[in-house]
Amino acid sequence: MNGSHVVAVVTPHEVTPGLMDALQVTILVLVALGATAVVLTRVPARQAIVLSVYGLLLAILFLAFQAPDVTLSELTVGAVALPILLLLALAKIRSREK
Amino acid sequence: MTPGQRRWIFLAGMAGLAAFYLWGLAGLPGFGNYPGPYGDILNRIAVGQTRATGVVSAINFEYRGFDTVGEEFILFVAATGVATVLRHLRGEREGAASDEAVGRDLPPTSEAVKMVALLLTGPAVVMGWYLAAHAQTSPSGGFQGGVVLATAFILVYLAGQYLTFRRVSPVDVTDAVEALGAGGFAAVGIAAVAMGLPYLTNFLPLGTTPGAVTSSGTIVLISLFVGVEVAAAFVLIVVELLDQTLLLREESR
Amino acid sequence: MQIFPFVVVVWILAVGLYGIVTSRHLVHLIVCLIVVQSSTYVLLLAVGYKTGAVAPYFFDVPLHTPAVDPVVQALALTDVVVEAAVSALLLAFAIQAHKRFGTLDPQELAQLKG
Amino acid sequence: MDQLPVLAVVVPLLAAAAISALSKLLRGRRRLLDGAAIATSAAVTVILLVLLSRTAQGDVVYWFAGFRPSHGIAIGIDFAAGSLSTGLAALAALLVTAAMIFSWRYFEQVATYFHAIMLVFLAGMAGFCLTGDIFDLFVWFELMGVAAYALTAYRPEERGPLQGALNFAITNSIGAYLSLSGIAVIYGRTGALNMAQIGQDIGRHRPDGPEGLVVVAFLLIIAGLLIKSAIVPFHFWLADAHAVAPTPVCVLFSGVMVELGLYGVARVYWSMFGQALGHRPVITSAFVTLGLLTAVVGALFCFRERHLKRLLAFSTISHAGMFLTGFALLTPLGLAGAALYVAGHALVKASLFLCVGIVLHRLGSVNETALHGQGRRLRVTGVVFTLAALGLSDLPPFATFLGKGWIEDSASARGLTWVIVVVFVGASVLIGGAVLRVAGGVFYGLGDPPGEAPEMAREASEETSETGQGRNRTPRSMIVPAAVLVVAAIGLVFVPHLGPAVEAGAVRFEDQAAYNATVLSGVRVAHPVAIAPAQSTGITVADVATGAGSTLGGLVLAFLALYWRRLPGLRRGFEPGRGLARPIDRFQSGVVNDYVTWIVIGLACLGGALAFSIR
Repeated sequence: MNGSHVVAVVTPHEVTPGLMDALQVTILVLVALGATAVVLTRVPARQAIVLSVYGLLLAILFLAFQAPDVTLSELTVGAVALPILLLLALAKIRSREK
Repeated sequence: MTPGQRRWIFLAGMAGLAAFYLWGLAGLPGFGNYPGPYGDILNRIAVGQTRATGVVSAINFEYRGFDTVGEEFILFVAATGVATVLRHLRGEREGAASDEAVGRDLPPTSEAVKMVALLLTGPAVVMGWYLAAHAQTSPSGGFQGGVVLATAFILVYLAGQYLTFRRVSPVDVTDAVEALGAGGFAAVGIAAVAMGLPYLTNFLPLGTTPGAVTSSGTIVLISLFVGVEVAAAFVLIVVELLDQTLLLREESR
Repeated sequence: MQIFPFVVVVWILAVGLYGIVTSRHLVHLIVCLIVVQSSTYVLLLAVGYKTGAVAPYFFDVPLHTPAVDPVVQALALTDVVVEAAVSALLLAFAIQAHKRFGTLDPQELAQLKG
Repeated sequence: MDQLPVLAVVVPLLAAAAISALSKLLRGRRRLLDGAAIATSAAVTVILLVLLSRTAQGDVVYWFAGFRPSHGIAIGIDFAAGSLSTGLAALAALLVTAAMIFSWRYFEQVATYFHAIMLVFLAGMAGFCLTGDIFDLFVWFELMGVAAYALTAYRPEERGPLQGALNFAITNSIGAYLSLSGIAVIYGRTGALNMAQIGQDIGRHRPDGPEGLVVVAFLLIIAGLLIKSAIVPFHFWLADAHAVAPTPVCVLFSGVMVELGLYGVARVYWSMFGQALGHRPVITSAFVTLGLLTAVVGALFCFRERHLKRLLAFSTISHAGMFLTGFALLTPLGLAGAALYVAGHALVKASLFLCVGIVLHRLGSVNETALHGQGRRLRVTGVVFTLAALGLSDLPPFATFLGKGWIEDSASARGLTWVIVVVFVGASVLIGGAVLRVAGGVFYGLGDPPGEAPEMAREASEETSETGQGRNRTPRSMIVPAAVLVVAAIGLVFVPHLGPAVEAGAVRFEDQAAYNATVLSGVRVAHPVAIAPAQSTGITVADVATGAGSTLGGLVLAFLALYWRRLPGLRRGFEPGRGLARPIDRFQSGVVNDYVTWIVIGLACLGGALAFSIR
């Protein structure tokens, strides 16, 4: 899993500029929709899952912005660690509600 | 304000703020036209100066290393804050007998989950360490490595090996390790001061081959310290969040 | 394409703030705060992007290949750590508030204050 | 090579890590670690004072890892320690030391974490003051913030409301993200993060005025700082946070943290945006308006309050407005006055909070009504509190009167003398009236207990002691710091050459060209150019008169408040300040959603005003 392979996948030498543009626009639209979905999901436990998907979308966007480093940390933090923390916190809260 | 009033007042204000913000953003050179010079200069000189092929890591751990010192302590202080808030909570709860039944009905972890989690532990440790040790070459570094390393510990928990978990990460030791990770980074910087150099100067030999594992002097060292700090901080936070459940599960066995 | 990413940035900020203002649950509110912060990552990476440039890694591409700005990426990394730290701390506060008052609705909490 | 700037930040960080690592090992010897923490903070104070003595000839610039700028382009992070920034950092270190000495006996079962977090907080404040890099500023700002959130919620025996900490953390985090957005915007335009370099880049002459982008970046960056400095309408979190935070922590929140936010505004303006925005009159009018509004609102709420910690918090808001006014005049004397006022205010306000801490320690309450006459036993505390209260109402020779006097003198340069003098004196009379009323009522049992606002009584009675109940005497470690701080507030005025030195520091702070040359080319500019003609820093009759007048007004007001019901010929049912109860409930609702709404509204209005008048 050497990160530089990840880079190679999207180096512009292999992707034509027009395709890159279209890719970025698509992901940007998805990210905007994802953010809206996260906010509008009012049930916290479900929201944690939507947040995880949003983190994934952001990670893809950052890859398209040529930022593999940030992609990796967004994946580990935004898509995995934060949703886990949220679910743990919710579990703790719910255990008390019973 | 009632929620309804608040919503409309907010929407009016936000419309103004958004227009104002966009007016400013329209003055940027436009997407895809980063004007430089900061990033371009670093892209040009970083590899030669630091022997690191990953410029982002070179910035995080060298050119703007002092930001990272602050960032590590943000994590340190947040983990400490979580620990104080939640430990205090636990102290209060110990007296409350009525709460004790809470964790009993937690479903036991299924065997399959235990199996998968255990199988993943090894790779997670290896990968976390790898990421932390390769800051200078690839898109990785102490931060990402630390989080992955922390997940290894969490996997142990998922496997239901609570006693192992206790042994692997007694909270007291995690505290100390976290402090050492954050302090170690700051201390690497101080070592330069002791030699009469500016703080955080890269005083170790850089090696000759850009991108080799032992290249880039203090970058690797700092990255490892960051990895330790981040892993410990995350484990600490998760343990504090889990602890109540864990104690109860242990009792119900 | 010149301004579109920045429109998305403003949208994410506005949506996140809307969520905070209308939130009736502290955990939901904290997640909206995460959304607000995510607008800063997108902004940072968008201002440092160069069309047709590679990622700032010179492991397998020759030096002097045009690369995107590495500085904003370093800043975004710092930002991600800050996000994780602040969210964890806020969640701990929320748990404690719930323990004390049995509710996570900001309005009910304020009423309890008196 | 001068290593002092970096030591001021790294020493407390290392000490915090060491204390945290050793805390389990030395569990039985808690005092050892407490002592080490106090020693560290005292050492940082000394380091910063030595550094301060070296800044008279220009900023001490420090480049991390030795990456000096070449051809005016910075590739590393710098610290640029000027007189005002170092002085403020030294003040922060002094207050941290005092607060930690105070808490020696204050917390019964304090874990060492308290000291570790306090030291990190100190490091964050020092880094924030000294840095010359805008993103680094954000990092220390966040560190300061996170440490402050953790300290607010730190309260072993707390039973009171916790949402003060949540409101504080949420509003300030939003502010920090707005600041970061502003930093990204200006970076996208200039490709630089060093403040001097950015200032030079955007400051190049443009015939049609500054770009919209510059105005937007300026407002976004200062948004977080204005929220931190509790300027109306971004101030709501402050009183809530003060009501929850342990008293020694309140000392730091009121004494320096709020002021650091304003320092940040001044720093960002004078090293980045000043030239580009061209020091237009609209800047002065916009920020003077905000400042005076804040001064009035804070003072009114302060007078109405019965909860002692919230009362002092509202007085801080009012003072923050006055400091902002001093900065907004854009004159050397105005800034110098604000700086001296900050120092004097920090000393007396810290002393007041420490006295309230003693009251809470001994009497177990912070409710003015419940405490009426209860403080008679605390004779020394009563004297210190009264002295500090007089200092807060700007009685000469406390440093506060001189700082305020300079701002008022300087207002003539902008033709605002009357407005500013009237508002300043009015605010000081209200604040002085409130604290002197407390002094007379609580410590000397004068007059009648103030009328009870029921909702406040409930809240204040929930406030239980942070320490064990029923103490019979005040420990010396509590009263000595309070007394020393009050004496220091008087002593400050008698420091030789104080006026010229502070004004010289302000002139240097406001000379953007000299700052650029010092940071980017390493040139020491011996004679910085004043932005406006320097004015006299002597003590004028007017300074003494307004200061003494404020105190006199405060005394009269306090007397009226205490003896209101015994005065003949007045409407019995009427209580002064009762009319404020509804607006307080309406605005200070404690609902974080409201606070965020106000932030958005405030920013939209400020943005609109700047956009339409500058472009």
